[in-house]
Amino acid sequence: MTFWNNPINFIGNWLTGVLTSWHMPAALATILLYIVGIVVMIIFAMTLDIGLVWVERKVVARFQDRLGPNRIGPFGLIQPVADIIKMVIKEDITPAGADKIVYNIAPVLAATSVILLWAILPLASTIYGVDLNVGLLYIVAAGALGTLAIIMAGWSSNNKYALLGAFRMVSNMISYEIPMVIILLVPTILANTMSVKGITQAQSGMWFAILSPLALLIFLISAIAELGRSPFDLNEAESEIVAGFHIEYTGMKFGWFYAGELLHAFTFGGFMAIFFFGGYGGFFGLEKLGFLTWLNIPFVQALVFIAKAMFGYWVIMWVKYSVPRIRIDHMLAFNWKFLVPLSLVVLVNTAVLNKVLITLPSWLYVLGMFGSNILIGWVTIEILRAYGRKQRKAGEKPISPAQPQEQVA
Amino acid sequence: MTAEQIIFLLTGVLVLGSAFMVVTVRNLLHAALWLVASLFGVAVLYAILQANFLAVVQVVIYIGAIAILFIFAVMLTRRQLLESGRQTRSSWWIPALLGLLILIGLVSLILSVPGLDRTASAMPVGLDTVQALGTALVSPDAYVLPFEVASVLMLAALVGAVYVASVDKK
Amino acid sequence: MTNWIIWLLPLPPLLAFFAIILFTNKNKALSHSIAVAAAGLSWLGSMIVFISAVGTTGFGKHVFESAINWLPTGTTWLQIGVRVDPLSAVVLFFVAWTVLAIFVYSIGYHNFGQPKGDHDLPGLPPHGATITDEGGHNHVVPSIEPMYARFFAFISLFAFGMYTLVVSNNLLTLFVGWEIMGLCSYLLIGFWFGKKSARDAAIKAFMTTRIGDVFMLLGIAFVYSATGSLSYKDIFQPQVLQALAGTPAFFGLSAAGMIGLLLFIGTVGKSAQWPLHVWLPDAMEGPTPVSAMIHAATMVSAGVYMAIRIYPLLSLDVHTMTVVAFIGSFTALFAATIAVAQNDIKKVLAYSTISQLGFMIAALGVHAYVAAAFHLVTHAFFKALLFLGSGSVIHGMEHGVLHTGEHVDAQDMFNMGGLRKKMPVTFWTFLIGGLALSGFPVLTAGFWSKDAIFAEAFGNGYVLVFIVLALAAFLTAFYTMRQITLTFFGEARTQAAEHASENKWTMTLPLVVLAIFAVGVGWVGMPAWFTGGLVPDWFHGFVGGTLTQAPETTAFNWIPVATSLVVALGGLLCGWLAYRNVSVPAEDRLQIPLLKNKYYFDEIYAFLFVRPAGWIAEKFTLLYMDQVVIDGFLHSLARFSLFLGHAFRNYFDKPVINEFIGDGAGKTVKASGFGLRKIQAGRIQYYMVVALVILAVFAFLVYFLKLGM
Amino acid sequence: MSIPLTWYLILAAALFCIGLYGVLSRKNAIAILLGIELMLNAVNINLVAFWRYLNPAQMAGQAFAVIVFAVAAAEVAVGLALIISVYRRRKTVVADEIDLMKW
Repeated sequence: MTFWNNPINFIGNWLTGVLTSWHMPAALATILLYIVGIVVMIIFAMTLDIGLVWVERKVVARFQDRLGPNRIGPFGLIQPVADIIKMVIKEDITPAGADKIVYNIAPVLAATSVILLWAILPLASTIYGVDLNVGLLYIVAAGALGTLAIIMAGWSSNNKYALLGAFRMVSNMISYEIPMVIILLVPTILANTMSVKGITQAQSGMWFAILSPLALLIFLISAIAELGRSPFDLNEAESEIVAGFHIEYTGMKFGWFYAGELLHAFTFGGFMAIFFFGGYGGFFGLEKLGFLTWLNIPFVQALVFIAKAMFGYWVIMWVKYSVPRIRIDHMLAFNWKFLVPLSLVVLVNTAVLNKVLITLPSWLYVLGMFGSNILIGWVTIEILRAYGRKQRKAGEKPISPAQPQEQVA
Repeated sequence: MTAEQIIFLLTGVLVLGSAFMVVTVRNLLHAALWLVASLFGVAVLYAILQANFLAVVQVVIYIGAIAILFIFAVMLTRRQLLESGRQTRSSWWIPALLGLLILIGLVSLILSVPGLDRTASAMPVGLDTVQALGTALVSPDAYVLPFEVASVLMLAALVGAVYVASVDKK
Repeated sequence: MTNWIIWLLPLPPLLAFFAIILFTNKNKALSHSIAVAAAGLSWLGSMIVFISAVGTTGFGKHVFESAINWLPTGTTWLQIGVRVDPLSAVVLFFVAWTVLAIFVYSIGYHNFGQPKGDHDLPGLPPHGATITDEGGHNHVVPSIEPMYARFFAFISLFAFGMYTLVVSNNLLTLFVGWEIMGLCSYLLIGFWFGKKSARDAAIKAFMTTRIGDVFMLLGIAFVYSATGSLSYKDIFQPQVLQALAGTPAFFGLSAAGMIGLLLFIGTVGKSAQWPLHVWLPDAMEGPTPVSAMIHAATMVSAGVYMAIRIYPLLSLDVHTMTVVAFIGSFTALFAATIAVAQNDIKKVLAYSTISQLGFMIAALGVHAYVAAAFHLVTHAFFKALLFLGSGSVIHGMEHGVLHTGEHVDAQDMFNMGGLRKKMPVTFWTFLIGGLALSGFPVLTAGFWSKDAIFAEAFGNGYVLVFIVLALAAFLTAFYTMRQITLTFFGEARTQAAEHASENKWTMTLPLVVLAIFAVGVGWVGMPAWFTGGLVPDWFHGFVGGTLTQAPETTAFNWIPVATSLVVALGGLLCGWLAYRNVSVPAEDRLQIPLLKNKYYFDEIYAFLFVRPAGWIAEKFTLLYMDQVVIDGFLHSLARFSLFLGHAFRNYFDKPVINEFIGDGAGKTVKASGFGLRKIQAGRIQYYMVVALVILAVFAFLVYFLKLGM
Repeated sequence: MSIPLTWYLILAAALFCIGLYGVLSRKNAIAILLGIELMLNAVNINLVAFWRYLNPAQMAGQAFAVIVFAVAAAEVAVGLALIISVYRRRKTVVADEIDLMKW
């Protein structure tokens, strides 16, 4: 076992050795090392987060035909540090009538709920926090904590806009959690496990994005809704309720929300990479070839993973800066009347075909899976088209639930 | 005292302390949040018991759904939230006494049964609890019937809740 | 393979019945297509079965038979199945042909392709329709039957019954087919239910045959209780027959004789033998294809078929055989005398049918097994031909009636005359049928079958039967010639007859086909003395194989041959001479009231059975039994009940139930409710405290005090 | 696995009694439901603990815990719907004041 093959265990063993040589009880040493590991992971995530601020600002600038930060440091790379300094030195306001404790816990909880996700995020085959056998549910559970954080913030601010924003956010998140949970079962069925790492490994042959493109699409939509990003950003809709649940937050407390959101988006990009693009692995078996074995080095894998996650993050940003906000009733109708049934269809399709086609040669299996998804997608679009035609005929403004989906696609 | 025992005790204090706060604090929203803390502690207990699935589901259902529902309900009825008045009945000592009596009875019962102070044996090697639970829930010679009944109950509750809470259009 | 076909034989007509009744009854063309196609399918199957039966050597020993378990009877099963042996093969042959011919004929008879009638109503014969041609002239032409599809449904069901009966291997399914045909005959005789006479005839036919059927069912039950089986194979085993013959039953008859007699009564009803013959002439109220179907080809044949079928049983008891021979020969003569005096063309044929069936029964009674079967086959063909021919005549006459507007009875022979020229095909075919019926020597089938009966009767020593049958045969030839002369020769006696016309091919084609058989079928049974052994008597060898011991051929004797020649030719000649110049009924010297009125049998039955039954119903049952005895009993019962009711009410219900239990319970509940309502505080937590306290107390008692352990 | 089963049982019993106290002493109907949730969780702790300590290969305890989850969710959904419905009509969520059917 060398550092290059298994860095985490290498360091862990080394530190355990050091601590026990200091006559520290083994149990205490274990706990201490857990804490150290958690801290290291948080620091890594947060550092990445700082980078994300820069990425976000740069990308949005390009989308809006601007240059973005370019004054501080090369390409404006130091800009995030300046941002942090600005936030920290701003006045920290707690509004009158606010529920102080809850008000202060909320931003921490919001950021925590995101960082919790990193515990199961495998950066490489040997670099990961924990390989839970219920990893997928864990993601949902962490999302639940995020919901709680937002409702706490909204409630404790003692502000009508904040409360409205919180209500919207919660209805949004709880609704879109359902298609997300359903669609997460598709990788589960395909990989036969709920472990995140297991799903990654199961895609060494073929990405699930190819086996089930519709699942990818639904996951992307519900992830964006879960993040509360545009076009599902009505929880903080600046033009109506100013800033929604974090209207009263200033300084670094706002910063936590902001950082949490960015990191959350990136993390979901990472999960998209894991569930559908093979995560740190997934080179269609090429890594087994002699001259490509360097792809299996953990640090290379981590770089690959971050690249894939960044792609997912970029897609989410792309959507955010291209699509306008939609009305809340449209959003809920789209979820309940379209996304949930569609995801159920996709799930049933996957479950049945996976059993039926598993005996076939693998190229037929892949073709069958992909073809069935395309077929379902085509039928769905035809149904939506017919529905839209009917709406237009009825002389009303077409309330097509397909709009956001088509734009996303 | 092993690390595990320490963690258990800390979690136990969290669970019981939060539970106590749930039943005593005046602000109902705080009570709901304390409930979240208590139930989170229970999830940790499940994790210690190596019931990973239940631990995660506990968080998803109780914190992600039930607690949120409570907070919603509290917010929707807050005009009547008697934050200033008494939240407990005047004769609160009767339930307290009753609870204490029952606690004493239960504890003495638990302590009097032999063999309950056992410690757990190691988990059987190769047992995937999630898979085993899933199989048990849908296999006909195990719990598929209760499972299906529970799902029908959920459906009935869904429809019933929507119907009861919906506003009359009249 | 053949067994499969036999199983499937009855099915097409049944399917056709349901298809027409349920789905296609609005579409006339489709309905008759389905019916004819079904009949054709069954015909095809029957032919295949028949040919493979003929091709099997020693077919009598190697019959086609298969059976399935059907009804569990304790530890054993009642089996039903199909069986085609030589007897049923020949029956199947003529049934298939005649049924198909009648189906096709019906299309024409019911005026398919003609316009709808002006005033036609369902349940009445069509009255004709008025059409206007290019020149502006109005013509009255025949109109299509209003219940066209229904007719085909009924005859399909009828065909199903007949096929079922023929291919059965047991008495039960035979009886089922029998009864299905009974129902269909009721429906078809009463097809024009708008006519009172048709309604009455239908009821009469149904009730009369019912008498026979009840006895037959008794016979079947007797067979089952005596042998434990209903299939021919089991019943006709020699040891079973021996046992039956040895078992005494009632009235000095053996069990075999008793069963035979009971079953034979069924035949008497179905085949219209005296004294149950009265329904058949009235049944002429139905459409003519029905008459042909019921009275020639199938239903009445079914009775004789059954009698032939049970011949092994019948022949065991000499008394039964005497009864059979007596009824057969008596009916033959008796019906022939009536037929002489009838003016209705179909009535003549009806009585002729009764008479000919009597021939067969009589033949059976004199142990002429093969001759009976032979006459059954030949008769089926030529009588079907005659009926269809008479229908053709009537149809042609109706055409004339419609054309001229003259109000004459289209069925009365005295209104006809000279139709020879107008309807040549009908004439020639009818002539062939008539000659066959009379037994015109050598050429026709009727000669050979009748000659076989005479020969057997004489040869077996039944001289009396022989003489009676000879007389009947003479009369047969006489009235046949009378009919032909009145109908076809001479000059037209009415305008309608003047304008009668030949019918469409759908009606004439079946006539031609049947005419060929009426001549040709006899040749398969030519006796050895005629052919000099050049051609073996195929029919005798084939059908005779049905019996365990094949019957011997009777030795040649000049007397019966000469007799049959004399009666046939003499009867024909007398008929021609007597009716050559007759043109009105008054000139007919044989219009004797006794014969004209059928020996007053209807009146006798009305006096003996119908009116007494009515009297008993009205006077005795209604006035005395019902109103006095039964009502009286019921009234006293009611009074007693009333008394009991009062007693209960006053001495039990009011004081005990109402006061004590009813009101008392109410009061108690009310009082306890008042007392207990303090507990129902409407506060859930209060409830819970109470529940918990009680639970705690019980837990304490159970656990610490070890109660209940 | 050094924790005795007794610890879990006593913890569950204590949680149950606290929940019971909450159910019996609170006036607000929502608070009563909160107490019920605590009691249900106490039951679940027992189920899972017995599963782990008696026979982990036999999934009865976990299966029942899952069903308790379902029942709890259903109960909260219907209960809160009822409370909100009552609140809409009677403007109260105090359990003792919901006494329309009382004598």
